[in-house]
Amino acid sequence: LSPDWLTVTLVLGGVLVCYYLVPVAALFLSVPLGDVIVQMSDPSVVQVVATSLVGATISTVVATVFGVPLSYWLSREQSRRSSIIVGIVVLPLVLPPIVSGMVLHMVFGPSAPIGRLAAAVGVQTWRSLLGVVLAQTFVASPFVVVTSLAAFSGVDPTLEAASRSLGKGRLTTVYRITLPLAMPGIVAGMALAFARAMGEFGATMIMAYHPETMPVRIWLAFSGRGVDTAFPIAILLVLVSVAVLVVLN
Amino acid sequence: LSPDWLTVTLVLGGVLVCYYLVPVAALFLSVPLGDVIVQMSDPSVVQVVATSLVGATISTVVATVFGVPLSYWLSREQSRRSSIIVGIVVLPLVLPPIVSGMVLHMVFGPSAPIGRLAAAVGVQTWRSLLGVVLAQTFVASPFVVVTSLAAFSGVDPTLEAASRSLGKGRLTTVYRITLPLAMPGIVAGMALAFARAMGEFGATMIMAYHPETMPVRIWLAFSGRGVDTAFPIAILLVLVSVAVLVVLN
Amino acid sequence: MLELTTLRTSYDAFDLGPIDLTVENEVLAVLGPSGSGKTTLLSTIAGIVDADGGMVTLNGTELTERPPEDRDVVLVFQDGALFPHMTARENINYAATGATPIDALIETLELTEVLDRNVETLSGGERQRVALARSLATEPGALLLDEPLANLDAPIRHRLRHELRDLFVSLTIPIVYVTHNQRDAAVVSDRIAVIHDGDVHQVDTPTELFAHPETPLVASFTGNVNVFRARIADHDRLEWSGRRMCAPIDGRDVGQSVQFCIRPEHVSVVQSSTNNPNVFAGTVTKSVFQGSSYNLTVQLKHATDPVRLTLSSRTYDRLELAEQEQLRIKLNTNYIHII
Amino acid sequence: MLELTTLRTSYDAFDLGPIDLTVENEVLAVLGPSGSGKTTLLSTIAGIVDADGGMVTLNGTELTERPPEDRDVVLVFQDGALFPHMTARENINYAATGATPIDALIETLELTEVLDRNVETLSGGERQRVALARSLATEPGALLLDEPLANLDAPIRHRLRHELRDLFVSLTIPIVYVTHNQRDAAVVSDRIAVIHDGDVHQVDTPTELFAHPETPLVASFTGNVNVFRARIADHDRLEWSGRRMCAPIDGRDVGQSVQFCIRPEHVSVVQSSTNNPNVFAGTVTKSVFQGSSYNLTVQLKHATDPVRLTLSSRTYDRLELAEQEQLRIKLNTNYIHII
Repeated sequence: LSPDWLTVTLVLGGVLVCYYLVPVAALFLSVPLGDVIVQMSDPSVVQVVATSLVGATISTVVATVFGVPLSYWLSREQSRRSSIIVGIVVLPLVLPPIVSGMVLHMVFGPSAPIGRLAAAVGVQTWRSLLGVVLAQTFVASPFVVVTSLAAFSGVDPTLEAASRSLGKGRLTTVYRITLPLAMPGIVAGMALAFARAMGEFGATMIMAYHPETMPVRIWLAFSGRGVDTAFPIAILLVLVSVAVLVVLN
Repeated sequence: LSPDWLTVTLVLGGVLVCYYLVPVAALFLSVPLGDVIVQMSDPSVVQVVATSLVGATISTVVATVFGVPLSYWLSREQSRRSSIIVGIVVLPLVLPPIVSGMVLHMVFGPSAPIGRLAAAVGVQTWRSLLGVVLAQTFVASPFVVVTSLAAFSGVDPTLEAASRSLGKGRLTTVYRITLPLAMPGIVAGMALAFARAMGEFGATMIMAYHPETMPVRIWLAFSGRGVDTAFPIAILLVLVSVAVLVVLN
Repeated sequence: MLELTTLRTSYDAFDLGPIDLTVENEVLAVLGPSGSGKTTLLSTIAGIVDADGGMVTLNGTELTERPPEDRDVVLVFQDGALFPHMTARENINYAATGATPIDALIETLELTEVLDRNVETLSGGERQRVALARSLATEPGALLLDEPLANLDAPIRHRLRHELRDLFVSLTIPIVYVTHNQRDAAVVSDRIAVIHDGDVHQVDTPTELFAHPETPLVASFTGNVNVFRARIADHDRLEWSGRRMCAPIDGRDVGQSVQFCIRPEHVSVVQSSTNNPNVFAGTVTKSVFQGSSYNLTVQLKHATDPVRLTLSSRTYDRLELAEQEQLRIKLNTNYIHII
Repeated sequence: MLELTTLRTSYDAFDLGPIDLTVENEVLAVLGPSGSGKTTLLSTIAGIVDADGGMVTLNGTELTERPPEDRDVVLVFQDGALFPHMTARENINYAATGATPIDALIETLELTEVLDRNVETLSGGERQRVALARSLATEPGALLLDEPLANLDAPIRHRLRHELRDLFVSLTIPIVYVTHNQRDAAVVSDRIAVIHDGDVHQVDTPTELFAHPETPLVASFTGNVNVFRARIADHDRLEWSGRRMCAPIDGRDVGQSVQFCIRPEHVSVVQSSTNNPNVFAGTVTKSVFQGSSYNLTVQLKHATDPVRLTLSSRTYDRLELAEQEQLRIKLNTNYIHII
């Protein structure tokens, strides 16, 4: 790097970093913290936060239970079949959330086969907490699979071979060697999935406009109703995101 | 893996994979392809697609120009300062898009300082193509930085040292050794950013409800106006996402 | 007793075998260059790589279809494969069956000091000793070692080589020790199997193998660099580039084309001019100091290929040799080996 | 001429130097165990690691503050550091200044066959030769090599070692060759610098260094494993565990405590019983075949520390030695070295 090149780099990069940082800082500087805390006790805000937290927690647990075994299998199976499955797992990550909501609506919506079937036995898969969970799981669970897959792949297969050569079966080996070594990655994946579920907006708008989650409430605030309630919710979401960043490091 | 464990794993994983795949397949099976092509010639659809493509292209170019030099610098600078900057870069990735839109609105909106300043010189930073680009860049550009950073970090610094020891300056070394080796990663980051920009919904809803982008149009279709136009747009978005997946492998 | 019967496998487009080997309660070194299939062989015996055919049996029990954990065979990996989230002690306890006196093992391998250290902080030699203790804690029926000394510095390598030999002698189980280092193989083993491109070329005691290689390949890989073409002249003589010399013909057919070899350290320099048919005149074309000895390349008058010889610095100093110097060398009949 | 003057640096919490070294148009081998600072030294000379103090000059030009590309010094990295997106030819052309006859270089290094191959497909030896050709294509003012033979198999290593020596002699520039292998150092270099923990312990010609180490550390690292404590008895004798023997005292003070060493290959076995003060009786406690020689450990009657000796298999066979056998050994006065 000649000095000029370094300068150009740092100026360009600096603009980008400011573009990320300034708006977020503006959020925290715009309202006195006291006001935000007062607004947080608004019962409708509490209800919205509760819906988001419960939904995101369920989604994360479902993603972990279904996803971690899959990612272990994917990490140890090196075949064309497994790389197709990885492609399918990554698909929801690159799919726009609004499209995710739309395709889910075509399966679980009021006029869709599964949606009608579920409604017939008294379970409503749209405009319900279940709808929220369905949307959040679709969008967030791939984070658990992809991050755990990377974590499992980072565990040297030689260590598993060594454990088995020492007389330990595959289950013991996975529990005592592979899982402990992959755990930081799995936790990171869960944190990412939780944050993604908390922030889910596009798919939720289509699948479950009600009960309101935090992002939906922010949108409603901006489209006219109770702008002030958007601030504590936005700050809460930023804090969850920052907490995830901290977990990731 | 005892056989039972493998079975449980494959059943759990299979459920998850089906949950990703079936809704997407449903989209393609629900409408005859002929109808979709007819709807695509609808001038309002063409307008929406054009807005999305132009916006996403500009955002990707901006992200590359500003982001790639930054990520090279980050990959070679190992300090507390650089790890804080990496944290700032990752922030928009974990921030819910609706919150991103909200914080951008606080800086570039009609009642915000920069928004008013720009409006005074005749540039509208909200409800405009510029607003779309601002939203998409905020949300999508970190993909370029993070992926390029990984790509640059994957280039052995020994190769750069070798090039310089062979008498080549830093600029020559970067252009002939580092960039060619990091190129696949940089292209992957650009593809991810483009796809993310195309699918951007939450931040765009707040910053630039008009001119309509493809995700906004899907939402409008679902909230009542012209449901049919949602299908070609959704299919187009899925195809863009799949194309990105192919580039990534 | 560990027996391999026509064992075959293919791994990463590399074909191993068929291999037949019997390992008694002894140390068998498997010696070969990198890429010769040594590690694949161990992995197949341990069950980490599946065999494509043939059989592995340990003390009469067939292991071929069993998973690694049911084979009673422990593989010590090249870098030790210690579990990084455990201390040295935890690594050893993980493997312990309960029946073994771990303490004695820890003492023998001088691990008392490092037991509670994170394994990432151990030196290369310490890692290898922990890996060995961990493996022996399972009281295995057979022990497989993959280049345990490969990444160690020369002085540690030298010490550990001798310690390993003593330890191996105290165990009475079949031990297979893979290495690409001929000195490691010679010091550590009772017998050596030379492997190349997935095939076993020769199995013999170290002294036999180094003195009497059966093929030019084994000769070159055991440092037997002087290999020449010759013809059987009569019942006790070899014709080499027109000169006849005494050699152990062992009843081969007269007129047959053969190759013979002699190790560089078995070629001696003679000072007096004699009529001995095994003494040849030549010129030193190159003389290289190697630390503890000198390597001489000698161009003989009668032959085209040069002869390499090694002299101790004591002998070298006494003879006052230098490049371009004339000299006479003797190929002692006892050390000539016909392939 | 490459000159290092009180050169100091710290890298990864490791302190190197201060180091003073002068390299004429010769090959200087830097010999030391891993972690001794060898690679850091090369990186500092090449400008890849910044010096904390001191100076590097090449033919009178100070380089210390210059970036690596302006030093006219080329570093050949341990694994070659070939550019993976280029063929062998492209790697060499990348470095070529235009002035050099690349073709001759390619021929000397026998690279014609591999020129258009992807460098990822080359063998270890081929990679090293491409890296060397690439470095020489810049017509450097000095050449630095970091363990170029470290990852090669023994036979290739042996060949390349001699080829390198020939190549180096044909270049008339300062060459610094880093290695942890004493044999590589002895074969390749004109002088050897022994480095340990970031400090230079001794710089000498190979023969001097191996015969006359200045410190016990240099002695042990050059395979001089017999180091004993003794006392100067008179002007030509050493008192060692109560016995007096002849030694090159070189005017040291009588009564002074010293250490003396003798290389294992310089200890000889004598058969007749004589009154020579340098002949000692003892018992063979261990005898190990090492491929081309035997290592004997002998417990002397009068001393506590055992003496190690190396015998060629020829001598060993003739003497018919075995473990627990009684024998007499002689420490030849000429080979005793007092530290």
